[in-house]
Amino acid sequence: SGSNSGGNASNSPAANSPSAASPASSAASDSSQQQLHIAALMQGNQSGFVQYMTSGMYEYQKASAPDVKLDVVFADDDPAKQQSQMETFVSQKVDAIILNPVDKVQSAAAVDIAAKAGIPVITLNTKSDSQNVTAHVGSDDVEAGKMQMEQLLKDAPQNPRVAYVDAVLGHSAQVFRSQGYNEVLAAHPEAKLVVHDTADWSGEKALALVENWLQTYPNGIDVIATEADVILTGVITAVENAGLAGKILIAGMDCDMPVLEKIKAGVVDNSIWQDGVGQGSNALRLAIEAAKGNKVSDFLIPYELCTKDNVDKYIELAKARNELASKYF
Amino acid sequence: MADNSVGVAGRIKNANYKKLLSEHGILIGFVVILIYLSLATPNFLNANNIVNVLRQVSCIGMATIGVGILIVMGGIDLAIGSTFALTGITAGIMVSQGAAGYGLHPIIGIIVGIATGTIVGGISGWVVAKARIPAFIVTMGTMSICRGLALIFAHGMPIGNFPSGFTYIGSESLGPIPWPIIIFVLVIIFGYYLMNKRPLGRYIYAVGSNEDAARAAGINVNKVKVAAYLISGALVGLGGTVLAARLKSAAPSMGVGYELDAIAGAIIGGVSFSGGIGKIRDMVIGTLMIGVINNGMDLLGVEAFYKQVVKGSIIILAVLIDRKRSGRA
Amino acid sequence: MADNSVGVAGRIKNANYKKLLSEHGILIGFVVILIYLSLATPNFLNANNIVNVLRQVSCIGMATIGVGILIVMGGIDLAIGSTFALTGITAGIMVSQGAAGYGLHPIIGIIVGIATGTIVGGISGWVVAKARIPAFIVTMGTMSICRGLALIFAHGMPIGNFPSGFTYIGSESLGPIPWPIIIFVLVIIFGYYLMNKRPLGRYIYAVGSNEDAARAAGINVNKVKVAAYLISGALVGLGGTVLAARLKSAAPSMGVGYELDAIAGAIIGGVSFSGGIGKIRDMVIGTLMIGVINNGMDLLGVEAFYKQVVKGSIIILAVLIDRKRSGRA
Amino acid sequence: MEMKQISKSFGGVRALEGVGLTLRRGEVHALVGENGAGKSTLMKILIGLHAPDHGEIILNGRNMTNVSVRDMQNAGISMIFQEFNQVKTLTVMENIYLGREPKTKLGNVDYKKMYNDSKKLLSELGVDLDPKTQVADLTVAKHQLVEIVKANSLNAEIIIMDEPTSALSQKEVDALLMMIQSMRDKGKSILLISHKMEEIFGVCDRVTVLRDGQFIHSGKVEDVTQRELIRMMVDRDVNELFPKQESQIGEVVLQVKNLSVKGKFQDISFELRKGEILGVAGLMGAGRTELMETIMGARKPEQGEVYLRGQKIVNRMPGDAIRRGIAMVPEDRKKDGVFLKLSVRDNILMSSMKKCIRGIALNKKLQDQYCDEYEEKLQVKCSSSAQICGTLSGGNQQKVAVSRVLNSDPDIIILDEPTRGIDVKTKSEIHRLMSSLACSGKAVLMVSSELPEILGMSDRVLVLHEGRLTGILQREEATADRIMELAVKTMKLEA
Ligand SMILES: Nc1ncnc2c1ncn2[C@@H]1O[C@H](COP(=O)(O)OP(=O)(O)OP(=O)(O)O)[C@@H](O)[C@H]1O
Ligand SMILES: Nc1ncnc2c1ncn2[C@@H]1O[C@H](COP(=O)(O)OP(=O)(O)OP(=O)(O)O)[C@@H](O)[C@H]1O
Ligand SMILES: [Mg+2]
Ligand SMILES: [Mg+2]
Repeated sequence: SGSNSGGNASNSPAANSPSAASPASSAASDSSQQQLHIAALMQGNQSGFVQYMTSGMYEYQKASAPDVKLDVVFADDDPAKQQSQMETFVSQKVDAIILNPVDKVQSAAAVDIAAKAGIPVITLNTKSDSQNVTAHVGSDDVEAGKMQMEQLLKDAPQNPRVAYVDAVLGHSAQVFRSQGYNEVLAAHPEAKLVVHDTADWSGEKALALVENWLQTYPNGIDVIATEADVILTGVITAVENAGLAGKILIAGMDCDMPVLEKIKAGVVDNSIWQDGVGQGSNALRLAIEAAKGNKVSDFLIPYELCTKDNVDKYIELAKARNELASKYF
Repeated sequence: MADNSVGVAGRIKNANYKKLLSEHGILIGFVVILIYLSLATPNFLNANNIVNVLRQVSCIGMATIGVGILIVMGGIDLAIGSTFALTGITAGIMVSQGAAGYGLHPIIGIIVGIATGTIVGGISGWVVAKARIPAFIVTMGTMSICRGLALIFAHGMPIGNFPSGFTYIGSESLGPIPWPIIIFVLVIIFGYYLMNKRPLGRYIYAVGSNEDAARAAGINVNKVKVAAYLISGALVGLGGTVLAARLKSAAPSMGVGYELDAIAGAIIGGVSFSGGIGKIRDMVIGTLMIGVINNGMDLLGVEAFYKQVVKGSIIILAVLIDRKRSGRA
Repeated sequence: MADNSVGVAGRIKNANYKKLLSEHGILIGFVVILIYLSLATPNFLNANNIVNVLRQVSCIGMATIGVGILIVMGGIDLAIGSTFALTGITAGIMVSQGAAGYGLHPIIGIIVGIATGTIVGGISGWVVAKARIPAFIVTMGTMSICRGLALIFAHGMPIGNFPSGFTYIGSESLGPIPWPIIIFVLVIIFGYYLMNKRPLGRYIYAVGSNEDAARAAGINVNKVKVAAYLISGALVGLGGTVLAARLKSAAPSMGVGYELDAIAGAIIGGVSFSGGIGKIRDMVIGTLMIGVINNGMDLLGVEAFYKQVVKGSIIILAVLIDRKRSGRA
Repeated sequence: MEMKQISKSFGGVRALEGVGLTLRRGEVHALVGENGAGKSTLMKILIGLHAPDHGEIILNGRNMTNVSVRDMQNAGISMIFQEFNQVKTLTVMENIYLGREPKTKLGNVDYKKMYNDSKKLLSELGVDLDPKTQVADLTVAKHQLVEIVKANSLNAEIIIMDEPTSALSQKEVDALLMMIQSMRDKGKSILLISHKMEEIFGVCDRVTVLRDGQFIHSGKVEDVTQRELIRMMVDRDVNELFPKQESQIGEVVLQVKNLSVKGKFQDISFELRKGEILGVAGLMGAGRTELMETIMGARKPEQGEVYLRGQKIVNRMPGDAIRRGIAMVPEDRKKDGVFLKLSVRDNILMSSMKKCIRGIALNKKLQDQYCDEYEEKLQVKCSSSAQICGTLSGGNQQKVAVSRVLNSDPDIIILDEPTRGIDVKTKSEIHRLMSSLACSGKAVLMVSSELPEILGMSDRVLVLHEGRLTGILQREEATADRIMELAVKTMKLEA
């Protein structure tokens, strides 16, 4: 497994942060007189993506910061729980906090609690409304929505009729990814939005929803976008069962392995690759820097678009990523 | 169906009417919804859509029969959703041809899925019966445990790559009728036979209605409880397995909130929380009602935000119509 | 606390022991957990962390008292989570200084929040009492309706930008004690007063124990039911408002699954689903127990997926210890 | 069968202490004692429902201590419970055969056989009931009959009957006593728990007396007198005769005019006066209970009016009646009379909570005061007023129900089978209480199936037959014969 993680490290953060390893190893030696304690507050533990980020942190800790004490907790997608966890770790006087916010708006209070106690906060993956964030690591959900929808419209027939499946309504991922969709659709007046609805985070619900859409709009939908690959699995099955695989363009986000295989098979048009492992490792890197009182700034990792043309590369990346994650989960 | 019911409404002042209604319970509310939907949307009453709805309710319907039996006995099962996930995952791991699976014969997958559900049910039942802890707490515990196990077994990742022999029971049809529907019908017949023709079924009613009396009549109450939980667990396991086959994948996050839908199906069908009362037929109608409401709203294109308001109101109204007319109110 | 309990354990063969235990219900399981956690993690028993835990359970604790009262009466409320969201949103809209809000005086926000909960409770109670539909179905309906209304009112977006006068009750302290805790204590006192010192409280027990007998004893059962739902609704509304103040924001997706936590708190505290039995004090202990378990697992750093397994097992075990020792098993 | 040195405690309460009991083949054995003496508990231990703390049970030479209910059934013991243990959501026939359903070859329930067999059983005992009726729809008396049919059908060698006649009217009681005798003649043993002297001295061979959970006496019935027996039970002399005092009968307080409820009773009119005890007699199912419930507002009358002191009143629910000073002790105490899960105190105070408020809260002292007053007056046997009502003995539950009603200070008291299951001592207490209530100017309406009670207590007797008023008798003209004649009126005409 040593070679695996090595391979992974060179695969993901390498492209974006060639300097990742060096400052961290110096961090480890600097802080020898007092062990640094860092807490990572993750939004939930049931989506693969959170696991990738978490694995990235563990991997970084193991490779570059073995002295750092890292506590990871999960908030089950409940902002109140996340705030409680924030309070818990602030009262433990940790040196820095990595916050993977459940919600952009609702995380602000939690950030402020840490700021008030003088603890630096690195937000990870989802931004926070608070002014007091030390630095942000990740990408922009609006961007992901735009990228996916643009690719779909590019591959779609003329005057496409579009549908999309939302994640849980009001969730930051839903709010901003659908904002991205709508911005693209507004810029493409020839595309018509037929219907959109939520399937929460559930493939089963998406399956039933799309089955029902296909009853209502027989031959009336050309494109179905989804805000997550967990949702996409249901859409795939519905489209396949209706014999419309390849005829209706569908897309998701996160590049889950089953979805990548469907991209290769031509059933799915695209998915968005987000470097979770890289986000996680860099968040820990910045957190250690900040804990030592060094100045840190935002670290953005752009999304990558995965289509049939480049899917093999992402299948390799995903394999490595999954193996890494299954080491820790 | 519409005609028939109008006929009934015409005879509203008939003396037998009340009895007819009280015996047919929720049927009236259901028929009202059916009539409304067939008038409101042309796609509702076509054969395709009917098969569609039936297929959508099949898996959860199996769980409804299971939990309905438990509620009749004065029990409950909150672990349905996470048992769905766990059985989907265990069955999936057996058959999956991907890296995460063993690629065993589909039959083994199905057996393992059902067995998993049965074991979970058996454990819940055993604790409920022996330790006399309220079923609500016990199954809240197993709910959490099963979700955790599903995540652990699957390393938090969705599992796909099922062989066609396995997805067959989820996606294929026997003649015009999809397999999930056929399996659901078999479950209904089994439920009816158990509850009405077997002594065990009568004991389940007796325990639910008056546990002391049942004990005094020489019934081994603990044995009845464990048996009911075993049976219910097997049905939930079957539901989870068929669902995985239907989705052609399983995720540890699957089935969140299914317990509520399953319980709702039973309760709308007139099963009483205080135990001892409830018919298999009405549980089926309750299940269909929820399925039809969901389907109907998708067909009507009710807007996402309003959907929940409409759904909630319809459920209350449908039951209201039933109880009002049957003179139970 | 640890000392005391060891003392009790020493006298285990005392004749009064059984009585003591059966009267103190879940306390034993709770104390066992407390002792374990204070030995296992040094940070558990420090004042900061205790305040932390108390603050964390406050909002849901208010709902637990509310739903506990309903369960004693033979009722239930599944709409707690979505009522939290709805009251948070309505209160938030009143006071928010952002584009989505009216920027009214904080007091108005608090009143509107509580009123919203009261109205929701009143409607549920009225339907339950008048139409005699099972509370499970009615509140499942209101659960869906409230969530929809929260989404509609907030246009699907979280609301922030609360004035400090409003967030005061959520974030500030009176001396060393945070306001949410003080409010929770007031709610507990109110609950105790209502259930033990007011005729209405005794009527609630009577209705829960035997509705027919209550009617025959001259109690206006419908009035009691509506009153209980109004009170419970007000407490849930208060909880939702304080939560929004604590989070300094409200989101329509807030509070998902809170009903289960609130109900669990009451049931773990020994409230009986069949009605008529349950003490305010034990509901509080049940609430604290869930809070302590959640907090303890974060402090112990239990691994993510195993956490759920551990949590589920602890809940069952804690109740098991209680019931076994108190001779109820 | 022999039980030796049986002891049993519930929590702190000692229900039985070293009690022994011997039952011989082919005898009817009476088990008597005050309410709460431990009779029901002893029987529950015998059939395996409770495990004894000490002692052993020997059946035909075999030790049968700590075996299951099913084993005891198989060994030939069956029991008719005092608190009806029936599954209300099942039908009569399913209840009769619960736990031992006839089965087809496939192991399915054989409903046809069940129906035919239970029909036969019911008609053998002269019970007019469709086996497919839901038990929930039965009246108290029919419940009791179904229990009896069930016990009889078990073909047991030993049949235990825990106050089987307390809810029956004279006609059924006579039939049951006949049945007991014929069973004895077939060599079966019967253990009969009863508070009624005429039954003990009428059909029983031997008698065992318990007091406060202790064995007092066992011997032939011929060898004791009624007086001695009562003395053994209650440890003092009690006059079983009803101490009816003459009271000042005043103006009409309640007037019922042409009251009808379809299918239950028709066109009933009567007056109730201040200071009067008006007895209501009739056979089981005559509609007495429904009439009382209608006056209370628990049922809606189809036609007719009720006047309270000359003013027309409409009670929409029992709460209205109680506010107007009319209160009732219901017949089915488990269903309508007591809160089994609540404490004795809550039960006694439930109809008069408002009385206990001082300022803004319920006052503990006042609660205790009212509670103690009635606990004492009616001698409720409980460990404390915090004891849960469901753990009281049957008779004591009845006392609690009566206490609750009296505690609401009614002017008009309706008592539906007020002394059902109450021991001789307390029965005479309750009668004394009724008398003194009447003397203090209250009006009492008493439904009873016990003729001696009706005859002893009533100033006037109102007789119902199948929902119709067949006569109102003055105290002087009321005799057992006269009442029975009116109660079975049409039957006589048909005959
Ligand atoms: N489950 C229980 N818990 C506590 N005490 C109990 C329980 N069951 C019975 N007892 C007590 O045991 C005593 C004997 O009760 P039992 O029912 O045997 O009396 P009984 O002789 O049948 O009286 P009755 O004539 O009123 O039916 C009573 O004091 C009663 O309160
Ligand atoms: N819930 C019910 N459902 C159907 N029939 C009922 C119900 N309750 C009572 N009845 C019937 O109504 C009639 C009158 O019953 P009621 O109980 O008033 O008689 P009663 O004179 O009080 O006699 P009892 O001594 O049995 O109390 C009976 O024929 C009885 O079978
Ligand atoms: Mg008894
Ligand atoms: Mg009667």
